Amino acid sequence: MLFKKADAPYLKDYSNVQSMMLKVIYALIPGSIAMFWFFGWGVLFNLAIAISVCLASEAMMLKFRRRPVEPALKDGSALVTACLLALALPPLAPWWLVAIASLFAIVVAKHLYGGLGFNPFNPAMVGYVVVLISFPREMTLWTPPLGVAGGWPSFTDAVAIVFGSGISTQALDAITMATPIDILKTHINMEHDIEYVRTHKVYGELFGPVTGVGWEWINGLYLAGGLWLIKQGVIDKRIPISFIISLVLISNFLSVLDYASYSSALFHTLSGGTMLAAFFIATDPVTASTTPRGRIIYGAGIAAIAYIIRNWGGYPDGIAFAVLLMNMAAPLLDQYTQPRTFGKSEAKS
Amino acid sequence: MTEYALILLSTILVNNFVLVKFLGLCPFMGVSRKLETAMGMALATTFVLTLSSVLSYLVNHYILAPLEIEYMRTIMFILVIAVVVQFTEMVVHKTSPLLYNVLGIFLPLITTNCAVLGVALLNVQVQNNFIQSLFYGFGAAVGFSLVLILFSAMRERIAAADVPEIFQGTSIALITAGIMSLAFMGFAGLIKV
Amino acid sequence: MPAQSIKIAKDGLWTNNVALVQLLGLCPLLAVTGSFINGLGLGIATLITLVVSNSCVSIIRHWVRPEVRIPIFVLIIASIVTTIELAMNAWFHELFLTLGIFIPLIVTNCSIIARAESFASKNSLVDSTFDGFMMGLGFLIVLVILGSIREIIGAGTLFANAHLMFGEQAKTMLLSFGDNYPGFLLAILPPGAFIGLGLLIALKNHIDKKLKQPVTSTEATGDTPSPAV
Amino acid sequence: MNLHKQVLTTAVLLMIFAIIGAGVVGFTYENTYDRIKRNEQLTTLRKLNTILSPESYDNALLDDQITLAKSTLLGTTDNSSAYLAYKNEVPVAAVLSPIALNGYNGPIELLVGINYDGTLAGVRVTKHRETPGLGDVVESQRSDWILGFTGKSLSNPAENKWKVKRDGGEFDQFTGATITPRAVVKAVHSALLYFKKHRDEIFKQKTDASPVDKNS
Amino acid sequence: MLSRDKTWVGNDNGEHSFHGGIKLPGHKDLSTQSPIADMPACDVYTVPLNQHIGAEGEILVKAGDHVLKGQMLARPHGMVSAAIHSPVSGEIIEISNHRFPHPSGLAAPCFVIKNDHKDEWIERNPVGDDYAQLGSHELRGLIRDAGIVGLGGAGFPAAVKQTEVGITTLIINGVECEPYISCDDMLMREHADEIIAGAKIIAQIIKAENCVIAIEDNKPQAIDAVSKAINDDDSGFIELQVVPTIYPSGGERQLIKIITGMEVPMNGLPADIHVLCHNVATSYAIYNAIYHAIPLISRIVTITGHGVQSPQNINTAIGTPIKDCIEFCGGYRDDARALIMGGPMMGLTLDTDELPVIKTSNCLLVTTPEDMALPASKSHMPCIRCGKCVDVCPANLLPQQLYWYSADRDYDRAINLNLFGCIECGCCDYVCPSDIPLVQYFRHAKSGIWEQERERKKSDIARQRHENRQARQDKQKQEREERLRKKREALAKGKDSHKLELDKKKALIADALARVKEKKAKQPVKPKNTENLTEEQLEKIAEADRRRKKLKKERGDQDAV
Amino acid sequence: MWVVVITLAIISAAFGLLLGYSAIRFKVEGDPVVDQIDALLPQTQCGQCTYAGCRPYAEAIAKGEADINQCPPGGEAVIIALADLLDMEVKPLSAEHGVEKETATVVYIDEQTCIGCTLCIQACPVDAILGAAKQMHTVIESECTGCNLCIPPCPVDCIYVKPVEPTLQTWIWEQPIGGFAAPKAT
Ligand SMILES: Cc1cc2nc3c(=O)[nH]c(=O)nc-3n(C[C@H](O)[C@H](O)[C@H](O)COP(=O)(O)O)c2cc1C
Ligand SMILES: Cc1cc2nc3c(=O)[nH]c(=O)nc-3n(C[C@H](O)[C@H](O)[C@H](O)COP(=O)(O)O)c2cc1C
Ligand SMILES: Cc1cc2nc3c(=O)[nH]c(=O)nc-3n(C[C@H](O)[C@H](O)[C@H](O)COP(=O)(O)O)c2cc1C
Ligand SMILES: Cc1cc2nc3c(=O)[nH]c(=O)nc-3n(C[C@H](O)[C@H](O)[C@H](O)CO)c2cc1C
Ligand code: SF4
Ligand code: SF4
Ligand code: SF4
Ligand code: SF4
Ligand code: FES
Repeated sequence: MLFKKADAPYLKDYSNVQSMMLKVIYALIPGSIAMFWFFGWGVLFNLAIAISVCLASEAMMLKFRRRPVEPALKDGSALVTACLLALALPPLAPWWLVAIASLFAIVVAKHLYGGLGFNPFNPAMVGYVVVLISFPREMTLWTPPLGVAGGWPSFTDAVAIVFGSGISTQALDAITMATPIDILKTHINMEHDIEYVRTHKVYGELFGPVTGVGWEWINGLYLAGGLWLIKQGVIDKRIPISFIISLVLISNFLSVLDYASYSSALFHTLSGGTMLAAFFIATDPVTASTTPRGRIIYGAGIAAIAYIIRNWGGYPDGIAFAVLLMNMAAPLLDQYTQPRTFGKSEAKS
Repeated sequence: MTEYALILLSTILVNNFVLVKFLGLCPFMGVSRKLETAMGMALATTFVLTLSSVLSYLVNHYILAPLEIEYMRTIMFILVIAVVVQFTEMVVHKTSPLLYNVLGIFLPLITTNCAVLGVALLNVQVQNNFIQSLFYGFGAAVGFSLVLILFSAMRERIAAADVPEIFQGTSIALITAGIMSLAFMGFAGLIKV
Repeated sequence: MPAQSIKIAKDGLWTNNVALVQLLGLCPLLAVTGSFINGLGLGIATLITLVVSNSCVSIIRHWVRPEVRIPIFVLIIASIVTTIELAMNAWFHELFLTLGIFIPLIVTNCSIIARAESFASKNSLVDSTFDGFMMGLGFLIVLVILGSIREIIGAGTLFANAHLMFGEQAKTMLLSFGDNYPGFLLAILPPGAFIGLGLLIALKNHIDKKLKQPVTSTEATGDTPSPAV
Repeated sequence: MNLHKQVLTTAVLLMIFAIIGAGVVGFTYENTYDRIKRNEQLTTLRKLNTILSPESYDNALLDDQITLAKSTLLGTTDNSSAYLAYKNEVPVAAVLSPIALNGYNGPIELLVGINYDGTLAGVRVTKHRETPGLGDVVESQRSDWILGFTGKSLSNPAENKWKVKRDGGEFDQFTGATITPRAVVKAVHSALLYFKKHRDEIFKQKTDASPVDKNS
Repeated sequence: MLSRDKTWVGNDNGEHSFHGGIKLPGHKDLSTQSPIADMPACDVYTVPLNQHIGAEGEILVKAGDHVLKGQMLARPHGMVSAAIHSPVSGEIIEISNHRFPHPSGLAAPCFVIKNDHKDEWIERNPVGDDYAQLGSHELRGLIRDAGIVGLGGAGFPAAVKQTEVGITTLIINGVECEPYISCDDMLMREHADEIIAGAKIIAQIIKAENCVIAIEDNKPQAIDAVSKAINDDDSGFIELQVVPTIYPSGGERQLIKIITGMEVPMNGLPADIHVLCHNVATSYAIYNAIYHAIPLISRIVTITGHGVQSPQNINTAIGTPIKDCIEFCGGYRDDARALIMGGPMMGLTLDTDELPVIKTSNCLLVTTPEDMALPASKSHMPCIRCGKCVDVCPANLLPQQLYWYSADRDYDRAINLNLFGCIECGCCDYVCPSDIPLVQYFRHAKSGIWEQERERKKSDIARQRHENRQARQDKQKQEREERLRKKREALAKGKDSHKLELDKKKALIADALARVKEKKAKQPVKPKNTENLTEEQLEKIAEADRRRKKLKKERGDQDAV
Repeated sequence: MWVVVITLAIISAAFGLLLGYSAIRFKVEGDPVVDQIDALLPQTQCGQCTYAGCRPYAEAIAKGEADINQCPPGGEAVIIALADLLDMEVKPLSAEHGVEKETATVVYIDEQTCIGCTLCIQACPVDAILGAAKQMHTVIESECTGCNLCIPPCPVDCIYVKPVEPTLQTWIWEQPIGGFAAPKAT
């Protein structure tokens, strides 16, 4: 008989942080395969670079902070950050850009705040935004998806673009293209309507029946992964649901008002990073609001801001900014959306 | 109507005084440790900022311009602001100790908030009329209050975080402000004027 | 006397540095430090203002009444700044253009009125003037360091536009770090300013910590706890 | 009585400092006034001289400033100003200030110098909000792209080549940023059209050119 | 009051009428295979004086006294307090500090009684069915004198809860939601009639209009027994309500919500909404007190877990060593790891089994790794703010926020987040993926807040005393000055006597000092109360001594100069 | 130039009158901050802060003459509370004023040695010692703040320090470790 001492309760359920993070990775797999299918080798390069830099910098920071390295590396949070960052970056981004974004994500956004659990801002999105504002040119290096304008570059070309600098502007111009959301916005700001873009001889090819070629697949698969995560109890359903519903409501309202210059709700939900954001990024538990009502507002807020920036702002897809802006609001939301405690009258203290 | 809405949108988000225009940073850093105090500061600043925006318009329009002594702008504005602030403080202190408890200690600090002089000078620079000045000042104040309150809520959370020792305190607060300003860059280009 | 001066100097340059410790005067500090030369220009302007305002306030310290103390200080500072502004516009016009709105805003640079209030209004003329100089110098150094760092990282150059201050021959001072440097824009944009200053402060904390470590350990061994009397 | 005295001292105190402050500032102002005026003019002139070489004209450019009414070709919604250059009283060139409306982040303000014969003397961007690092390559400090306009005219290149390469024209675009150059090219082209249409009017205005209020 | 029609159906969707809660594996079969066994008498019993919430009782006996079974050893002292009785006849060996099952592990006064194995009862006068003739006040007095405290866990004196303040509903709590524990289950199976009788007594005391016995749906035999007893009972105002198995539906507040749909105010008591809740064992104990005049000297304890050879429920006297109880159940198995008093969710690990069973010991759980893995190390991962804890918290709190501020000792904020609404059920802890001992943080924060409160009170008193003293001194000073002035005046006339007196005084003091020194030299002063000090504390005292010496030397030097 | 001087003179004179008048009209006395500060201090009255007691120290803080980190009995908790009240940065206890006690202490008087000189009574700031002249003295433990001021005056050295033992009522649950792996700098 040992007479071990411990603190009640002694029963624990099976969940742990590591398995949550791993499940997030599993759920990302179908969507990322689709991305690879449509956008080519660059996606894999991004993943490889981001993962290695993220893990290395995580280990380095833990060492500097004199914290145990192994358990923290094993928890898988840096891996999730790396994957999400890599999937958000354009497939032909040069290697150093991916590395800088990863470094910022892990070193500044995560570890300066104390590592897992303490960071107020979504690390992956901080990394993304830092390179977006610093290197806007490189951030537009999206390849046309499979089946459009010659599709994605060959392996050797991709290596040349990502790892070397030896490619001319002309050649680069030939194999890169903006994303559909971006193109639509810029043209609508030039007072062209959606129809014009969709039938345009250069850009028209990029569009499928609903949204950009390939994007509906990618988003659909992320959606599937996300639903699985909800089922597994890894993410809370409130954020994605309020995010998607708000986005649909806003975009539907405007597109009904002015069909010619506002895309349909379906376009918005299946374009760009919508589903990735809804299920994987906005749901980052550490940086989101944690109260039930707070989460609903949080999701809706991201949708609204993302939509505004997508349509009228200066940057292509507003999701990263929207996430960071709502991260900013999360502590305040938590403070003011405290649920009514059992036995307390509704009046706020 | 849209004009005023745009002024508000622009001053609150797109050209946020604190995060984009770099005005009013000292109180932003100095009184954001606690949410309650930040709210007091926000309230006080909103009052003074709006008032001084309007007053500076009047001073500029009815004293400086007719006498052609625009180069005295800074001196006149700051004098008016200092006096208004001092006066408000005294009145509040006497008449409403409760309000003074909330606002009092911040009022003197506001004289040296460059957002206040900044808004007065910018008003003249962009040639706002009276109503525009009012909105401009108010919008700037709301923008200031918004980020101040958000920032202080974040700082309260970060205060309990396991921040590496050398980054504790103002250092991590500045970095947080940096990331906030990064996020606010997302609003850039919303208003194409 | 020298002890007092040393303390003032140490305070201004390090222990109580306006920018790194008191966190005052942040607006110009962050807004104009996109390059070395901007930082230097504003630093000098602030330094001059601080010295002059501190001495003026010290001179008149016995005459002001509490209810008009702030308006009078502000008036003095504003006059000085406007004078400097006019002078700068006349003799360093281009620099004046780049520093823009921040010259008149020196008036509300909180560090100046803070120094007037907390030091100059309580100390002798000599001390106050020296304090103004040291505080200003501390501020200037931070401005210059931050400006240089941001310029190097953000644009890959150093001393760009030096001619604005030092005349045409200064164009040769320009250092450039590789023509292909893509420019890390973050550093010259607003977020970079905040983060840069945050890192500088962390660096200062680090140095302080390093400096303190051996000191405290000797203290601990050398000093017995004082009796509880 | 004592109270009255206290109030009065306060007032007098503040007044004394105000007088001293105002005196110093007023004095400085009066002694720097001329220098500052000259500085400001020099600044404008220097900018114009990057477009028109100082040898090519002999009039006081700043004095020959005229006001143009708003025009869609110039992209202006209000009066804009233009400077006229003469050599030996013969018109040499005009510098217009058109606005390119379709910039990525808003209007781009330009200075376009056009020789009397309709060729471009030079183009500069004076104000824009394009994305740093992307659209801002149109600034002369950032790249030479804008210098490429010098010498071009309505017929050189041909009308249908006044476009960026991506649209089948002759002007380079930048990778990832086609909007900005497209807007600039379009604005310069329109300015040439405007000049062609209004050239004679412009140069006629010289005589009744009204001095322009600096502050407006 | 009672929402009878709202018979609340729990289903697998986790739908239930209070927020949160978790489903736990029951493990109750382990100890329900055999009927309740009687624990044989042992030789020595240790009965702690303080086994309940409230003040310690007033001791009535002294060491060496002979006591009878059921004799009162301590009587309630003050409003909230409980009597203690001797579980056996025998001799009080000592009344001294001993450890007993308490989270602090501190020792507290206990009666140590040597059993004379005669089993001599003190004289008893059972009331029996005549209780119906007694008034509430008398009945409460009987219950109070029987030392009955709540047996559901908290040990709050039952009589205090039963004050008549317009209570309309009595709830008898047979839910027993914690895994492993089965004492209430077995009690209901075997003594349903007595429980009903007890409930009727309570109902009479508080003049209740309704009485509900609540049982979780995982105890079919208990349900059968109780419903049979209810049918047999002719009063007809007692009803049975089966509630779904969800932890912690047995918590008073949660159960009241389930049954009545009302919420007990956070800072209030069930009485505020006209409800009283008692555990079935409390009801049984009250029955015994009224019908048989048996005070609370024994209780049913579940001995269970895979770490004990033959798990079962035993009826054992208060004060029985736990070790003996375990031995009675066949002793430990080899892979036993921990001994828990109470259930796996709210129980307390004991670091020895040489402690007595007390009134609130409902269960002794001996775990093996098969039952549960106690954390290997004390460290845990940081909170990732996943919000799982929010979803399960039956008090609808934000455990993650409470944790954040409790860990940072930002007590004001924790209080604002209603830290004191936490019932320490452990649901949040159970689901937390980072394995944070949340409840422990909350307990620490709560006791820290109380500590702060005590300190504040203490400092207020100190301030008051200091101010009083100063006022007094000021007054004295004035008086002294007055006197001095007078004296001076007198002195001016003729001075001598005063000085003489002073010299005399000095001499006296010197004398005393010399005497003391002499004494000291002979036998160094032995400081008292310095046993049991830790090294550190000793070191501190020694340091203070040193300091004092040094100081004195300095002073001496000064004097010499 | 004269325009400027005159305008400014007029305006500032007007402002001066306004402020001068309101300074009298809206005069306020008293400072509630001192009470608030005093309420946070431990009231040990030990004087380690170099002031004559807690209240004088509170007054000094309110005036900005004393720093908030000079009270060793209050230790970190008081510093944090003061920083919170005054919106200042938390700083470590100033070493020159002493160190924070790890456990609370009180004193007791060795009854055999005490000669009843009353010197300790005079030293105790909170009247925690009972006894009359020439009789044995006792410390009322519940009132003793542990300031140790009574120790030096005792001529026969019979006052000793002892730690306050926790009881079932005053005992505190242990704080778990982990998560916040490095305890926050004090
Ligand atoms: C952050 C960001 C900023 C941009 N800024 C500009 C800009 O200032 N000017 C511009 O022409 N295009 C800018 N673009 C690019 C446009 O969105 C669009 O991709 C491009 O102009 C279309 O050009 P393409 O036809 O070469 O694909 C920006 C893109 C991003 C992602
Ligand atoms: C400090 C304290 C005071 C209480 N005071 C009363 C009271 O005055 N009246 C009452 O009926 N119950 C009182 N109770 C009893 C509670 O309502 C509750 O029944 C008891 O704590 C057992 O509940 P538990 O096991 O769920 O914790 C009190 C309990 C505590 C802990
Ligand atoms: C989380 C929690 C679970 C509880 N579970 C039970 C239970 O299953 N059965 C029970 O009788 N009391 C349980 N209690 C105690 C009750 O809240 C309450 O104190 C008791 O029923 C009052 O009866 P008593 O005064 O007779 O002890 C629980 C308390 C808490 C806080
Ligand atoms: C559901 C889920 C979503 C996550 N989303 C993100 C994310 O968007 N960005 C990121 O950097 N890390 C994400 N993480 C990983 C981890 O929570 C994150 O790195 C923390 O913010 C680090 O403290 C996610 C983890 C989970 C479980
Ligand atoms: S369950 Fe644990 S990790 Fe999740 S929010 Fe709650 S305390 Fe944090
Ligand atoms: S222990 Fe407290 S906080 Fe945790 S679930 Fe239970 S009531 Fe909620
Ligand atoms: S040190 Fe603290 S306890 Fe002692 S007198 Fe000063 S304030 Fe009071
Ligand atoms: S008895 Fe001694 S230690 Fe206790 S309060 Fe009085 S003087 Fe201080
Ligand atoms: S410099 Fe202090 S507020 Fe701007």
